[in-house]
Amino acid sequence: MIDINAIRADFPILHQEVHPGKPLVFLDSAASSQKPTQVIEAMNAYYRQTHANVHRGIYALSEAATTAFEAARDKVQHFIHAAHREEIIFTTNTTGSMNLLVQTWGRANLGVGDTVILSQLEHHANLVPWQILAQEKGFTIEYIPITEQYILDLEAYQQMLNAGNVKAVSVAHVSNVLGTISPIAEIAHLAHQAGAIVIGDGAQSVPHMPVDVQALGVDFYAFSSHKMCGPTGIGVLYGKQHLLEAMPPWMGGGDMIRKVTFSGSTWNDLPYKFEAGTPAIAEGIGLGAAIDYLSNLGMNNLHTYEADLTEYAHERLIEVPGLTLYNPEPVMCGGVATFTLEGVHAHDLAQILDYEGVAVRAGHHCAMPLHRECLKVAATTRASFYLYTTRAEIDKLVEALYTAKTLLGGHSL
Amino acid sequence: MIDINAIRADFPILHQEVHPGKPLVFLDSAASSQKPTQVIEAMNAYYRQTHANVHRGIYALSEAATTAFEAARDKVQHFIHAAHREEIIFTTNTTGSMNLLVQTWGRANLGVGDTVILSQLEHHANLVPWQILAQEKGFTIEYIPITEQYILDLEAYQQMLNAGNVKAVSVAHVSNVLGTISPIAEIAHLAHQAGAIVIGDGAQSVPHMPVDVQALGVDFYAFSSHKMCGPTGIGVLYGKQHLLEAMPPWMGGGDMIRKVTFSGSTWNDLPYKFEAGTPAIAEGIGLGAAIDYLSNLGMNNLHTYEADLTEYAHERLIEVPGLTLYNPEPVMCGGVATFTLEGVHAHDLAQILDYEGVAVRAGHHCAMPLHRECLKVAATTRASFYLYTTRAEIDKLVEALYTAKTLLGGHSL
Amino acid sequence: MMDMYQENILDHAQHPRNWGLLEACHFHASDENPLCGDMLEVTLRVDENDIIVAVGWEGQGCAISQAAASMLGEEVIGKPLEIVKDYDKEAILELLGIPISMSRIKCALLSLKVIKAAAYNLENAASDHD
Amino acid sequence: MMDMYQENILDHAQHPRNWGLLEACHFHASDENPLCGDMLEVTLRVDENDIIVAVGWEGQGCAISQAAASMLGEEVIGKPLEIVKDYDKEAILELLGIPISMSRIKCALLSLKVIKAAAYNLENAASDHD
Ligand SMILES: Cc1ncc(COP(=O)(O)O)c(C=O)c1O
Ligand SMILES: Cc1ncc(COP(=O)(O)O)c(C=O)c1O
Repeated sequence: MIDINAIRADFPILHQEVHPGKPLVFLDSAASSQKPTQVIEAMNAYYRQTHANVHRGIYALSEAATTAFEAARDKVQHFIHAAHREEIIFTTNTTGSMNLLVQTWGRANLGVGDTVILSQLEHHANLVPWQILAQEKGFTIEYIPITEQYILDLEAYQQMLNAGNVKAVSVAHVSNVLGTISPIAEIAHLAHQAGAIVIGDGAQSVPHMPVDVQALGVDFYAFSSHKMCGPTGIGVLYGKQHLLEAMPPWMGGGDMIRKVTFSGSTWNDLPYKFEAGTPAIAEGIGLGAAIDYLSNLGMNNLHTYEADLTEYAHERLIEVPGLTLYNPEPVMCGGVATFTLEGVHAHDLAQILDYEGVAVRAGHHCAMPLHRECLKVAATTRASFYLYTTRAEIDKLVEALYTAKTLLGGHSL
Repeated sequence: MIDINAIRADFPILHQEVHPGKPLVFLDSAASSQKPTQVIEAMNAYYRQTHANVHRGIYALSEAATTAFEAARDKVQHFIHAAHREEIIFTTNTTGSMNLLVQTWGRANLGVGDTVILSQLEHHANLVPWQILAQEKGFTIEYIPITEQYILDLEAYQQMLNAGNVKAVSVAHVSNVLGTISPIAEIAHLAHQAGAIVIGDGAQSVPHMPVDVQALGVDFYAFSSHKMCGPTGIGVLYGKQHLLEAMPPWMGGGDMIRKVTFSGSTWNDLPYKFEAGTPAIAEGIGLGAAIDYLSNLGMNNLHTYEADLTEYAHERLIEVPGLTLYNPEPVMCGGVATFTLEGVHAHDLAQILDYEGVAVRAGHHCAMPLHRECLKVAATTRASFYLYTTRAEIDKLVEALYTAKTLLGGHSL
Repeated sequence: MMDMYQENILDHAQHPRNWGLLEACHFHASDENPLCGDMLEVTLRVDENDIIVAVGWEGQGCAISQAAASMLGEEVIGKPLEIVKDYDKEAILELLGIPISMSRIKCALLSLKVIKAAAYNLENAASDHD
Repeated sequence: MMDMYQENILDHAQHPRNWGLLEACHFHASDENPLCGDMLEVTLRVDENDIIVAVGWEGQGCAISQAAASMLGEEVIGKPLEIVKDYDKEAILELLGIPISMSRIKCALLSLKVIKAAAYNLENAASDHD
């Protein structure tokens, strides 16, 4: 069970007024979550007591730093149930993971006549890298459409697979805009039957629910530390060992080599082949502390808590006159509520909510084509929840929406 | 002037015993420097009070985070005397900066018949990315040789330029192994006369001396936060605006786009075109605090202090029987002393020094071809100095070398 | 605390002045802020001395961008075209008379960008430099 | 505190046993740790029952890698070739009898890698997996 007061006490940032008399109501965790003291202190202690460059330093600090950093890799492995620690590649964030994958696996495997399937609800991180490579290599990108219930149209997906030549399917496990939780295991199964590999964008799933990459059957999976109580500056690419081994390296430099001569080089073993240069050491340790924190609470508990909040939020929000919700039913929806309010532009809405202390995100949420070409709106407002969010905060959001309506709602712009 | 006691008080990690009765003597700052309280606390405070995702968040925390992060960019700009803030691209580290440059500028500009000039003393970060692209694109790499004084042979360099077709010259401003401070301004001038662009690897210069990229005349310049009192997980690529503008983007994702559709995308302005995804926000703020710290001391003071230390260290070390030093004369040498000790393998030496509390680096220091093909040794031992290093610590190093000799020196292995 | 939503801003946003494109116009431009989706189209008519005699515009977006367009349109009528070319960020912020938060600056400046593009006779506004 | 540099380790490093390659040998292998430059070449001779009757080796590197080679060479003489194939990391650490720090494990294990490669009749040791 989630003890919300104990949890909130762990997050120092939550206890402040953003404007005089307006306590912070932080509803933008999908963009980046807040960090508990345990995570902040782990990095603090690392810099005060243990820091040194890792790998091959023959002295006490360097060995301690290496042990701590590599322990974080083990924690990630167990957290997502990967088969081997070598399958955990540290990157900068989900975006870095996707670009690594596209630039190595993609560059080596995709060409004219091939198809990559994405979906209409993808974040730019799972669109733009593919588009850039497609320009160079000439393969085709297709997008699984979304239905009127804001879920992926799996029939259309099956037809795309049937058309043949599909080499890869890359989709968000949970949409950062719609909240849609997609049936990744099923998507992966169908893709494998068609001979394609499957990549999951786990940026919005790993922080919020138990994830087992082996049970899901994905070949690659990407996520960001900063959305799961961990620090900025680090992310993860999970990949199946035999696929990672067959891939060429991406960045060249220290640590990723076995042997360098003036005429050429050979590569180090996994995971180091993909980790060039001094790693994000403190950030790895911070991510490890975040995983400890989340694991102690239990990802199942957390997911249940958030699911309940989300249902409550949707219920409260649809009561607001003129509000349109862009989410599937709560049972298929991660911890977000995404909406427009008639007569109030999303940016004005966010601004006015901020005056009330309520922090939400307004815009296209890095999913511009979804907004313009599917939802047919330029911008939505998104409130997103996490383990420290309360029902009272959702009530404040609703209250602030009425304030905004009063101020601006009369003006249809 | 440098008040060494005040400085040492700022670095909590220095005040510990690594083994019972053996206080830490940290002589591995060239691998990664320690961090002052001011830097640790800046990140701590950020996570406790201000964290939110940056750019386009319409609420108080996000605006405060954006302001703090972008202020760090201004600090970097002024620290290295760049003409425009748009010329400062945040990356992961020097390695990330070099790979960005090679994969964008290099991929767009290099082909069969072209030559890129590196040098024999380069770190793998300035070798391997070029080698990987050369394999794909078929251009030629040449290496400026080093003389017996461990400096670059500029006559040989001029001949390479004369041979024509040189598109780029990329060299370390300060060698991480030899300490050699290379005349980058002269190298740049000659390269520009030959129509080539110039890239400086500033990993070992920016932390230790005043750097003015405009005065040096370099087109690109790369360095790492973690070697200059800043956090891990962030680095910088400086580039001249017109060159950066002409380059294609590298990673695709959020923030680096102007407009995304299902059929293609257009790019954001500098510097964001090269910064895909959620940036290393806390790390940027930490780097900004590190720059404040270094600027308050004064880079000239720091350089003078280190130069004096280095001279003292070289003097003391060459007294040790059987020790060979691999550095140019102190006036052309950054804060390192690199050596072998007859009859004692570098790894045994580092291990025994560690037992005495002295942390040094042993190996090829990510410059394997320099060791194997020029110095003709598999490994050297490197002691490197920074603003918190004392003469007493150098004395301890020398003492510990005698201990190692007594233990192992009789055995010629 | 609703500093940015002063009554006159709301009034301009609600009752935009000079709304509607001019059929007969000498200058015309349109642009958008792709990141937020705000769009604006502006037409200008001048007399034989290049004094602006009429402004007509249409757009869609947040209250700030629309109010700024309305206020700027009123402001430039009767002024020489050349003067419009000299308008800068500070001029707009002064015109609006409210504290604009960092993340909304682009909203406030869209109309300036488009009206300048029109004055310089660029069919599309110059590319969007932050 | 010089835990790793016990007298017997130094003795083996200083006076390596079975130094020098066998001219007549049944098995032979060599390898290096590219990251530290340690190198080792091993030759083995067996009798008609595949019992190891002679070991000869040469190498260069740190005291730990050389002492380990010397000690392992002594250890396997008189043992069936098959048994050598079963030696693992723990066996070597026990043989050395000293606490090996994480960064030196590769030094300690190089001789095991090469002697196994020889026993399996691989001309070069298997590629260097951390
Ligand atoms: C000269 C030089 N270049 C590049 C690097 C690579 O730096 P990083 O590992 O921070 O990318 C280093 C650090 O070891 C260096 O000393
Ligand atoms: C679904 C999804 N994918 C990718 C990303 C990109 O994450 P990051 O900016 O950490 O790389 C995000 C975060 O906004 C996301 O929600």
